[in-house]
Amino acid sequence: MLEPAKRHARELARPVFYAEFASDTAAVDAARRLVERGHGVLDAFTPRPVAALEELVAPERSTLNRSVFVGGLIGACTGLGIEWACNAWDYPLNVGGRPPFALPAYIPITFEAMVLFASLTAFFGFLHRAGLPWLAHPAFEVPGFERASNDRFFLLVERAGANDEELQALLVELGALSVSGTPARETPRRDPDAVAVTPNTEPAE
Amino acid sequence: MAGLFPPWSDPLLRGALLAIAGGSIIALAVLMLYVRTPYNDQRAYAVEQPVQFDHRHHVRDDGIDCRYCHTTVDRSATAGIPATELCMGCHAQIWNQSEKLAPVRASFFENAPIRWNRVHDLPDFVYFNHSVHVHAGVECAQCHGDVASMPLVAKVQSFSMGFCLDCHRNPEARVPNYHLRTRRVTSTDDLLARAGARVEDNPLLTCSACHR
Amino acid sequence: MADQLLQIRRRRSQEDELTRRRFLELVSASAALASGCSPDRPEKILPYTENPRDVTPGVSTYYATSLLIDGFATGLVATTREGRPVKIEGNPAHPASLGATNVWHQASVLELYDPDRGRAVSKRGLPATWDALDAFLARPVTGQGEKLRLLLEPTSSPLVHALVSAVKQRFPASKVTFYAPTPGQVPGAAARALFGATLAPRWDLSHADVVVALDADFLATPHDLRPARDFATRRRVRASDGAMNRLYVVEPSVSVTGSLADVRLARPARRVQLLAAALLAALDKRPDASNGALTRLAGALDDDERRFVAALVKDLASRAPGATLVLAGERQPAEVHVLAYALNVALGNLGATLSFSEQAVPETAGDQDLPALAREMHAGAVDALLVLGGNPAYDAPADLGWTRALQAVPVSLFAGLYANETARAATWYAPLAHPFETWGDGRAQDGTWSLVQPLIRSLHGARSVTELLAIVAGAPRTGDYARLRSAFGAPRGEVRRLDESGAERLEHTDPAVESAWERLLARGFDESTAFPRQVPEPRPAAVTDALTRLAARDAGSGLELDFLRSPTVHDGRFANLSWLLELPAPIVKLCWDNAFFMSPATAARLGIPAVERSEPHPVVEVSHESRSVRGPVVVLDGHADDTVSVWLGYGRDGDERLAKGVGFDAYRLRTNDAPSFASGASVKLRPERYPLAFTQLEERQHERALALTTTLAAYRAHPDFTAEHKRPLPSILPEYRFEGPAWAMSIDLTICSGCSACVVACQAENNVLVVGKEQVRNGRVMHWLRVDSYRVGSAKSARFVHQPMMCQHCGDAPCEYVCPVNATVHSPDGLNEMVYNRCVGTRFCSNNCPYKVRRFNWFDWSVHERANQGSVELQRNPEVSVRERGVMEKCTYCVQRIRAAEIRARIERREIRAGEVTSACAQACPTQAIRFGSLTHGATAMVEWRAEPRSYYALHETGARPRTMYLARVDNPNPELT
Amino acid sequence: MIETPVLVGAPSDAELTLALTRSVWQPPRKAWLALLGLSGLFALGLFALIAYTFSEGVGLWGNNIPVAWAFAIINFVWWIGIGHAGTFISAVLLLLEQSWRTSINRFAEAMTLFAVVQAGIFPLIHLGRPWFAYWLVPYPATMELWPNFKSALPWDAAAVSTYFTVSLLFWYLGLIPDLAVVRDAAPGIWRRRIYGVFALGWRGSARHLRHYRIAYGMLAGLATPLVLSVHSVVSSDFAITILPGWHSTLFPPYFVAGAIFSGFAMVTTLMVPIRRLFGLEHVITTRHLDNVAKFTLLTGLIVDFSYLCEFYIAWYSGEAPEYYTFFHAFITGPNAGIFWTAMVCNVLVPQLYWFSAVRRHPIATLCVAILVNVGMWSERFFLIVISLEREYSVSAWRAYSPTWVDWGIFAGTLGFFLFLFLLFIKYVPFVPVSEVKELARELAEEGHA
Repeated sequence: MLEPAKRHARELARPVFYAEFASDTAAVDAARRLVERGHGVLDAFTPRPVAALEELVAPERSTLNRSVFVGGLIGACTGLGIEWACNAWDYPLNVGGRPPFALPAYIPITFEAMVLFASLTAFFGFLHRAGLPWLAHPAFEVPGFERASNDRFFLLVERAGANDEELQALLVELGALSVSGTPARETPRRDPDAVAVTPNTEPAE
Repeated sequence: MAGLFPPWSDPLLRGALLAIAGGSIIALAVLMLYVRTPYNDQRAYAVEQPVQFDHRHHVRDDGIDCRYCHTTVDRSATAGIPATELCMGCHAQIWNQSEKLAPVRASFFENAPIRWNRVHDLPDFVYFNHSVHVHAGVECAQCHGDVASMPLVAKVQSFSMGFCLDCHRNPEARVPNYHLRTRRVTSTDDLLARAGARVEDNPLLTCSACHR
Repeated sequence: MADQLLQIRRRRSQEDELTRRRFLELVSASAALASGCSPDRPEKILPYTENPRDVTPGVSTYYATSLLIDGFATGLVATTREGRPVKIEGNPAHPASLGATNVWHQASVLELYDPDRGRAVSKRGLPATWDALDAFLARPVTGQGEKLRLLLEPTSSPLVHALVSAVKQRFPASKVTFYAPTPGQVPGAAARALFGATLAPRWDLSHADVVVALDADFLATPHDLRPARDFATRRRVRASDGAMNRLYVVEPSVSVTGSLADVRLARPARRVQLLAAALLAALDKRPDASNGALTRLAGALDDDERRFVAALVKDLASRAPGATLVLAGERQPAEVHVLAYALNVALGNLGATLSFSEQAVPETAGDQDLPALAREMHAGAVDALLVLGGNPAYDAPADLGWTRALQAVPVSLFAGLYANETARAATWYAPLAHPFETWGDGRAQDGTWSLVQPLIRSLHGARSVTELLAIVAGAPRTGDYARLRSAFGAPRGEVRRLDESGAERLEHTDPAVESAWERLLARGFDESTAFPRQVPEPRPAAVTDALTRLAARDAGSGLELDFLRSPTVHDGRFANLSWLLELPAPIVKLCWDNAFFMSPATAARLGIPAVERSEPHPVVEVSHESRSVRGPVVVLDGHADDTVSVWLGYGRDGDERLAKGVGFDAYRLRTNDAPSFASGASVKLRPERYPLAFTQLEERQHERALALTTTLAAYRAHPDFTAEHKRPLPSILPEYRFEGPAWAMSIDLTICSGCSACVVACQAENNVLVVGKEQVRNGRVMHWLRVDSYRVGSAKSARFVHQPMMCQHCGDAPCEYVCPVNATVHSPDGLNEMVYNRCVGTRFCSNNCPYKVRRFNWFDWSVHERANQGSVELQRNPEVSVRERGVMEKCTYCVQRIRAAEIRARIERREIRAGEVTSACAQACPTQAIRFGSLTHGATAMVEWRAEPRSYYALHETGARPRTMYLARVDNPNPELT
Repeated sequence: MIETPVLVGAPSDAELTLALTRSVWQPPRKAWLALLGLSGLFALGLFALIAYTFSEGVGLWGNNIPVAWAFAIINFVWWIGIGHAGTFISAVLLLLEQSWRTSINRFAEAMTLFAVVQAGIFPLIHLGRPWFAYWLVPYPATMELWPNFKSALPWDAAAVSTYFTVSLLFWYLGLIPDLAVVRDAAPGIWRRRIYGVFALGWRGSARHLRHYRIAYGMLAGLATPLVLSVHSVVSSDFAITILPGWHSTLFPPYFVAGAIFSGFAMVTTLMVPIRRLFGLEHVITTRHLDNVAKFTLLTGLIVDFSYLCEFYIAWYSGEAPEYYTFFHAFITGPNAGIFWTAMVCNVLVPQLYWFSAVRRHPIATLCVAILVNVGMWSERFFLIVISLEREYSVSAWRAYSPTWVDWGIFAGTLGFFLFLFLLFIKYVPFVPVSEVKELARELAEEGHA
């Protein structure tokens, strides 16, 4: 429970390249060409959402909205259940001549419980699916990665392990400002022979 | 930049969040459980008294009935603690030299009451009436436990509202042939026969039965 | 100098006490917090060492006793718990009470526990011992007592009169004076003049179809219970065709009787004699022998009065003889009473609704009156003055210079409940025992001999008046019980002998006497001792003599100043009782202060600005014969013009902490020759303003269905005028099926006089605390029951309808469904229960209650308000919890009485009987306007009243389905005068 | 008429990052520190007065019988009302894809949170016995007693706590990407670690964004009905009663409109000074002022229409108590001056917003906004207090006047709100960086296309 979920282990296991691009259009073209070449573009790290990259990287629809609906349903039932149990089942009192189970009076709290449970499901559902909080993710060790939230666009390209140099050259050719790869992290310790390519200077334009 | 966070920061953060969330829930649960334990409502906690009055000796060995000392249990709200003269009724003759009974003699001759410590103490806003319970057929032991075998009197029941409601909700279950004993020629007669959980079916559950 | 010392020491001890107690509270509170939830010290149980004979812990014991106010005894039944009296009720069998009590009887139990009562004998301000006082009393003067004077309060107690005559035997030359500021009985001189003997009138209001009250507030005097009950039986109109009496009232101010009047004429008190004369002129056919005095008096009427007299005469004449009654108030001079008696004779009432009997409080008992005594004291003819009870230094007429006179007396003793103003001027002060701590006796107004039985040993070791008199008379120190017992036994042939030690030993010659005595103690009074009714022969000459005297006397002109007994603190003796100080006075709803009352016209003429009741009121300086008093002004619609009325009994300056500084002292304006009303007063507006505390700020009903009124004619025309106020309302709520008793209340507004005895009874029964003037002004008064007085009719003919308003215990209660924690729910037997220990104090229930009958503990009143602290806590009713701060409270239909009856019934395996349970207010009501009971008890009045056509629910449109039902007020105005 | 753009100039991502997050790590400005100190003082005053009320009792306030509710409930309704505009802007306008909302939605949402904090204080301190407030929660007690869910107060408790939770989640979710920006761009290792922890390791991954967009949209979707329900529940505190002046079915929509009306006014009250203080005129342009003003006017007109309805219903009902409350108590009764203040500030003043010159002028909108909030506070005052003063039972009529403790606590909450808001403005990027970048990119494409 304390470690990020096991299913992210698969992501950690694969050897990858982090390719840094200056603009979103460059990143999108590179990603398309890579996919055409059959290379796996696993993920993209961008300062602002880029619709095209999202289509490329994660086409399948998210199941979050379904779980939120279920959460809301559970909330509504819990809310109404509590009200019924307290006022109509355990100690039914005559309050103002109103019947112990007064549905119209129980609607507001049922609605509030539905919204509360749905919202909690949405928020924690997202965190769960995104595997957050994950502070010590390997991506942060990539030099220059802090610009991913500023103005640089990163692509996560899968390395087949055999023709790494050729892939690296292709990335540079597609406009990558820097390519740095981290071998599969079998063990949590740092990999000494991470290949570091010296980042070049400011972008051309 | 070398990673902002060392590898152990994730388990630390998740552990901290878990501790906060889980801890608060557990704390609440512990509090609610503690309230129901004898430590909170002084059950099974023998109360020291100024005079070592031993119920075992008086009730079990000598066979004195409860109402000999607690005289007003059948006609007043309080059961009544005996006046010193009642003790002196016997202890003027027997055990009249005993050191243990010095406070009783002192109280009788100086006309100063013996300062007993209350064991069964309901909150002041609860108006419990002994006489109606005794007449309804509730045994002394059901609430006070087997006092006959207690060296020093201690609370056996929690005397929480829940304890009272258990019996008031279903008097038939606690008091054998309750309805025969309280058979009345009144219109609420059949009411008590099928006393349910709803207040309008069971006048024993209404608040002003005990709170005024 | 000494008494200032005493004052300072006493005041400093009080202040220390407060700060010490506050400090202890904080220490204990913090200690409890610090110790967390360790089992706190176990509570102690202190049983008896020997069981007292008739005390069962947890069960009330009832004693029959009686209380003397203005000298007249009213039979009471006192509830005591574990030996301490907690509640006073009326004695249903006693002729003067018939089960009812008034505000002073209910508050007397608080007076018993008043922490400010005198506790120790003191001489010239320094503590002294009872033995030193006994030594002085045994020999107050040498010789035959030429220089010995006694001053007592008028009393009907045969024991006191016996002891006074014993003192007179020992000191033949001494003189006794009886004085009370407001005598409370009709002057005997009138009967003496007309019939030759000092007789007291005996009214039978239950047979009077027309009652004419000439400045007579017979519904609100300390012994009003019997007249109120009789008047009400005749007033209640049963079915729509039933008969009903008609009340004419002439009065200066707005009184309780005036508010019930069908025809009301507001006139200065001095004009009453003119009206009486005019009535006599019209009704008495015999030739006028007063050479024109009658015509001169009768001619001085203005046209309103002339129309009033004409209509009244026609009404009186149309009635059968013996079916009417004309009353003159005790404030009127003797001559007016002669005229009143003459009128009754002319109307044939003598022997029917009016008869006479011996005076229970003998006026002629005293040797001299107060002015004569004062003259002797000024002249230095008095060496020793014994003042037993009363408070002459405060309430003696201002022109007697009583305090200076008292200082001229070398040695004087004052014995009283409180170390009041007279105590400060006297040499000796001796604390008197409260009536509930002494044996004694008294006579009701009809002469019934009633016993005063002690309910508790004297709290401060004080003594009774009879014990002090016994010492002065040199009688054997056998104690009041023995004296009473021997007074009872002597006529029955018992022989009493003193044994060697001086104690009296009874020789019971007849065990029957002992059992008769026991029965008397159980009943509290002896019916056979009532005075026989006499029908004396009137002497016409007296009438003409009275007329000539009245015509000769100058009726006085200019502004009239009326001194009225306060409806709450009486003549000042009850001024230290927090319940009475905070009791909203009938009609005016003013508490904690008195004020000058005047009519809007008079106020405008004197240039006094009209203000809302919530704003500070203008202050005036009223002067009369070189004396002047400052006080706030309250303008009252319906008050007589050219008249300023004021309540006596305020502005006290004794040691009573609550009474000090409350209101202003009107006695300073009162002279001996005009004790009731004086003319020629002058009023000057002062610049400053004075805040007054009213509990009701708005007098009109603004077309809301609260207190419905109608006239007898309209009621007969269409009886079901209240049908829309009780029709079944459509409701989506299911009908709750209740079984068993269904508690409810019916209140007849026709016979509710607004006297507020119910309010004090409720306060005594349910531990309702007092909040103080500041909080009353903030709208935080705590009475569970308020008597709303709404003004009906035009400004000119202002009449008031009184509506006792308490929790209505609604079936579909608006307060219940809004409470977030279920602190107020409905019981199967129809009660809206208020569970104090569950309430968190959101106050939503009070907002949603259309009747606004819920009260909130804004502070912890027992700590916040000084009047709730000290030994008054002994008065608390153990059956009712004292509410904590932040908790809502309201009328519970005296649920503790209902549950006690239910427990008794359940033990005895029977249903609760009809009439077994009554609420404190219904029990106290003098006119039995409030009836309480269960809807299942069909035969009770409470249920029968609800079937009457004029019954209705207040604010029925809100759909709350209240359980209290009101009966609309029916007036019986004279058709000619409307 | 040229439409003032939502974003002036076409700043690059880097410029935007720097512009929008610079304020977080720059040393605090003197003006900010002074304001923080002052509002902190007021907040301390608030807590002191609350402790004083707890120790002595609610009697310290001006409440009496019949006016058992006064300042505490007025302030509660006023504060929760102000909160609703924040959610309205960030949730409802998100669903309506109003691009102009981007730059002001975060601080509006923050305003909601802090307003709800102030509102949440009052239901607790106005209790007679606040130490038993937990009885409103259905917990298994040894007394086996439960709260009464037919009353509006447990609804309030549920609604306000749910509203606070949902707003917090919605606000925090939107904030995570920007915290990541600060984590990466801010100087100082410890500052970055703190922001890093709160950013939960966000790295702008496209995979996460897919879930993120749905979560954010879902929360917005839930917050919208929640806004309507919370203030309807708050209005039900009065609507479920039988009091003339309270028990009309119009209350829920009337209160929601009033809430959003006073909420937008508070947004303007905060937006204008921030814009000037932090020099963000190019991000929060006059177009925002204009749109907020338009919404204020719209909701203002709804409120005015509600007044009309209330008076018409009172007249039409023909019931004496109803008629008296509306046509006598409100207009001429005690405290009637406050009714007229409300009428002027809620009916007349917003009409100024018909003129675009006024809508675009910052100082003008600020003044109108402040007056609107004064008007809405007065409206809650006359609705609650004057209705209670002149109610069914005539003999219980009594005027109400607040005590210094009442005013002290109200001023205290204003101070405490400002204190929290200032902390937020300083230590959290109050304009959503990623959304502004996205907006800048869209505008750039429109410009070129």
